[in-house]
Amino acid sequence: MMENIYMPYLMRIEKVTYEAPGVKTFMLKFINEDDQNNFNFKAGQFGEYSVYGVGESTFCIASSPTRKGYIECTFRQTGKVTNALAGCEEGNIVGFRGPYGNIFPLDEWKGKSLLFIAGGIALPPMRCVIWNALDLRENFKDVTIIYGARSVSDLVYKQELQDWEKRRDVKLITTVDPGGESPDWKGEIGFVPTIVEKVAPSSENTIAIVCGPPVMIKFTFPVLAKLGFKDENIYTTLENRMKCGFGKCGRCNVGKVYICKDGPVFTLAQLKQLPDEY
Amino acid sequence: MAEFEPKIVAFVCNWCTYAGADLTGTSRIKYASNVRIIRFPCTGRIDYMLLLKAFDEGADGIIVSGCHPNDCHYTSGNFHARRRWIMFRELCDFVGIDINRVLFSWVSAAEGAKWADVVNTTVTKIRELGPYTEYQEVAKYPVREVTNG
Amino acid sequence: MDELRKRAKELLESKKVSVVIGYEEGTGDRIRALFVEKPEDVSRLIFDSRCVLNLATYITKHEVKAKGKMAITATIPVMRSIVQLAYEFQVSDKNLLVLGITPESNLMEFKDLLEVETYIHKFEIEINASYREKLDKLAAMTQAERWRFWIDELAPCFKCYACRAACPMCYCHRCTVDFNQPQWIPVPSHELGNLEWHIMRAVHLIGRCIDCDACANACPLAIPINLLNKRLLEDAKKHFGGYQPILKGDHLMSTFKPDDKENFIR
Amino acid sequence: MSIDKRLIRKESLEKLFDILKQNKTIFAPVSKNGKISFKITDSFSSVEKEYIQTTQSSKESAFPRTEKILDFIKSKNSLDAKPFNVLEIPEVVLWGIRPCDAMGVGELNSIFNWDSKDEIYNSRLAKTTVIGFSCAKSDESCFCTSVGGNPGNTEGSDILFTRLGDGGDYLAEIITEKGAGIVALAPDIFQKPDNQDKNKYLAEVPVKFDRETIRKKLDRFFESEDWVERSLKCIGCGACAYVCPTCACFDIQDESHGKYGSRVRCWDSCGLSQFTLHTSGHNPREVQSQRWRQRIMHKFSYMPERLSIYGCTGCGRCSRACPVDMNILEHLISIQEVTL
Repeated sequence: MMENIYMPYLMRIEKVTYEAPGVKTFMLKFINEDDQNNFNFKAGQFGEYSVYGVGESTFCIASSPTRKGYIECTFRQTGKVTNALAGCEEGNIVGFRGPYGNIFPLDEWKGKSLLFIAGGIALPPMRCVIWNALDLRENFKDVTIIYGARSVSDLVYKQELQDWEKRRDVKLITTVDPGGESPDWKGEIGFVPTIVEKVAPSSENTIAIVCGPPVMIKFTFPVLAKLGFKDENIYTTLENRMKCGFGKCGRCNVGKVYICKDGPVFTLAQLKQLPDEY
Repeated sequence: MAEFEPKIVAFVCNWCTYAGADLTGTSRIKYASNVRIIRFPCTGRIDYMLLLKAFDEGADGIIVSGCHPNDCHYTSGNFHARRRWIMFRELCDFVGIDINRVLFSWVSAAEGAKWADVVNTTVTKIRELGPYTEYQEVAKYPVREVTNG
Repeated sequence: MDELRKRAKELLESKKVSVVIGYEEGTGDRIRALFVEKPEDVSRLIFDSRCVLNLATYITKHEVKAKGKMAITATIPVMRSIVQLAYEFQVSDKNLLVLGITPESNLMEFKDLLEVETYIHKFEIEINASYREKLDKLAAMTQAERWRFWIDELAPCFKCYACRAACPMCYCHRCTVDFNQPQWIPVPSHELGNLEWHIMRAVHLIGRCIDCDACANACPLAIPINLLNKRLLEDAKKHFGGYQPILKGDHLMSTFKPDDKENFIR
Repeated sequence: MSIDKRLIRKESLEKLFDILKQNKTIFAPVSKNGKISFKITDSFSSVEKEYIQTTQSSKESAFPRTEKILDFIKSKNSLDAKPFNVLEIPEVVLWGIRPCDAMGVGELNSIFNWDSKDEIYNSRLAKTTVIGFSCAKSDESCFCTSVGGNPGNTEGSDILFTRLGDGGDYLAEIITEKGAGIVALAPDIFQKPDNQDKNKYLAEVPVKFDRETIRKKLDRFFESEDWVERSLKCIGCGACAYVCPTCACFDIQDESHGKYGSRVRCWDSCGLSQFTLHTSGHNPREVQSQRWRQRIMHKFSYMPERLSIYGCTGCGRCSRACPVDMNILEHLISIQEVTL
């Protein structure tokens, strides 16, 4: 018996966290207990979130698969659906279908050091991997996080940044664009690629995971190359407009590659094989 | 069956008709309660799409009202609006939208009694015309059934 | 035709223009748009009675504009579109040269758009007899009949937006129908979505449509959507004395007269 | 099953139609404003008989332009959503489709069953019986023989009729169990055949290109300037995609009326500029040449690579429907001839 693959799970908004101007995090719990018990996902995957009567929108699952019983998503209010989502309150019901797409191969990364580089609203897709790695901390060597945003108020997950800061097994470097600092800002000032170059993390036995706006990514890759990172050891996630999430609606392909099925996680080596269509 | 109560949407300008409707209230003039008033800065701001949307959402009749010619708070908003109404009304007529269900009027801030009269006559007229099922059938279409060819 | 080719060649050779937009033989017995950039390609240019495609739709297209100064083969409807586009600051003498084609199929070059304006004003925008007959027939129907007529006629529309794409006046980067905040018009093709889309299209063309029929010709399903525009042309004539595209001055819907007449406002 | 051949007298065609309409919904070619589309009809006289190709393809029977995927009732803190009930789908007979359309069923199948199976599409297809009619005529837009089809191709049809000469009787090839089911409904109509060879009654469609060659060339053609030049006249509408029997790209939209609403799936087209537009304003396919390239690459490179099937049946509809004469056949031939 086939099932309606477009049918979302009904989710109750358990908690709403204000992250930054226009950015919120929802903690979502399954209304149906069976759905919750049968639900599994891995770091890097995404889903379709919907406000009934408005539509669906695609973004990643921002919580770690090691934390069971709920999922979290972080979004910026930009389009029709994210605006409607932002209008939802705790207790409201929204839809979620997924998980879709491929994963960050955490199993393959065992025994290696991890370097996370994120910019702006791109921390959420990485937060999932970061927590996943931190919850399995003994599997990895050094964990370094470099995170930048336009200004201090644009930094998301402020509470978690503090938690990571305090941890001895995580090296956290936060930065804001020049002019975006507040009087009491203690972090770095400068664009992410510059800071990466300054911090100069070792590329030895290290995996770099880079997420951020296209400009940031564009300028970070050469820096990583200079530091000795091989293309196969640099990971990023791509995003494109999507409607279905499973390779039917025909939007997200970059050449032969469908971001929803073959992605969203790609290594730089894979990225270099793709035509310039993303 | 319960008697048909028309749903009327009134798009009015802030400076004249809205104030006029206010006066109707403060003067304790009684008038039909079927009307939902939506206030705009000026009749020039009343987009034609809003009229269609009102019908989509189940309005049986529409009132559009603002300042008398030469009385516009912004000098000429109502003159522009008048041109648009002339053309839009012709188009509505041409596509078969029942233009008897859309009433245009000038009601000034001093014409509390006229507002009551505009609403009352519209309600009476729409009551005679009955619910606008023709449009609502089409508007409910997406929800009603699957298209199949 | 030889004259046209000769002139096009001169213009390209002297680098007065970078591209000549004209017609060429298409597949089957169709004609299509041609963008000549090399003088040796001018022999592909043609003009005959099949050339009704409104080429003005290309002069606002980013990729064509980017080529530099354009010369365009323009029949009267195309010239009207050009003048209207110039009024709306989409083209100007700086980037466009008009190679006019008279109703007798003679080449007529214009020094500038002002001359084009003067020329087209010699011709009234007239709805032809067969369409007038259709309009009259619809006008004679009852309101309910007209409603049924349009719901039925618009039912096949699958919203490919060929009408919009073919219309020289529909150059907006983001059309109202593509806006989703608010979602003015439903995206899917169904009775309501189709009706609202076509009403919106017609309204946005009031005073701008020059009756070239590009929309109806482009419709793969032959829906007579140009009837809406034609009726509005007639109404503009009835209420405001009609209009012609102009380069400067007051435009039908961006102006008013204090004594505009109507008989329906209470 | 092996193909069973029968003969149908020309007078019996209407009788068969009338029997089928008793308990099935018939989609047949019907003309409106001179354009032929597949519509639900129960009148044999309204069905078009003389046509080379319909304006619209028959894909709507299994992939409607707008269809519900779920319904919901919404209030402040409660929500009731239920999937579209596929049992509501009627038994459908697709009458009078051309072999190229029937072949298109295979393409749509591959897309809608790529890893995850689309229940709604499959249910509609399961309830559809395809009655094809071979082509006795073709025009300059037809190129089925270049993409693996032919005017008498049985692929995708449950029954295929071939008219034995102008004004003659019909040869019926019963291809599937579903087709046999139709025969069982009207056994008297399907008579013993008289060993006629259908091939001599079929249209001649010359082979215009080799799709394998094109596929290989496309692998190295992505960056070509040819796309820009060829698509200069493309005005960016969706006509080609909407008339195509294999174009399956869609959009998902919510429609609501008060507290009731539905989520619907509706056609979309890669030719429209909004198709890939991000909310941020970034558009991976920003100009028309990229969109036209996507259309051809998808059909002749991506689909064969990912789904092992070509996305074109050579019906020629896109070329006929195009308001500005973007002719896919012409472009494919030129790609074949290009030296890389």
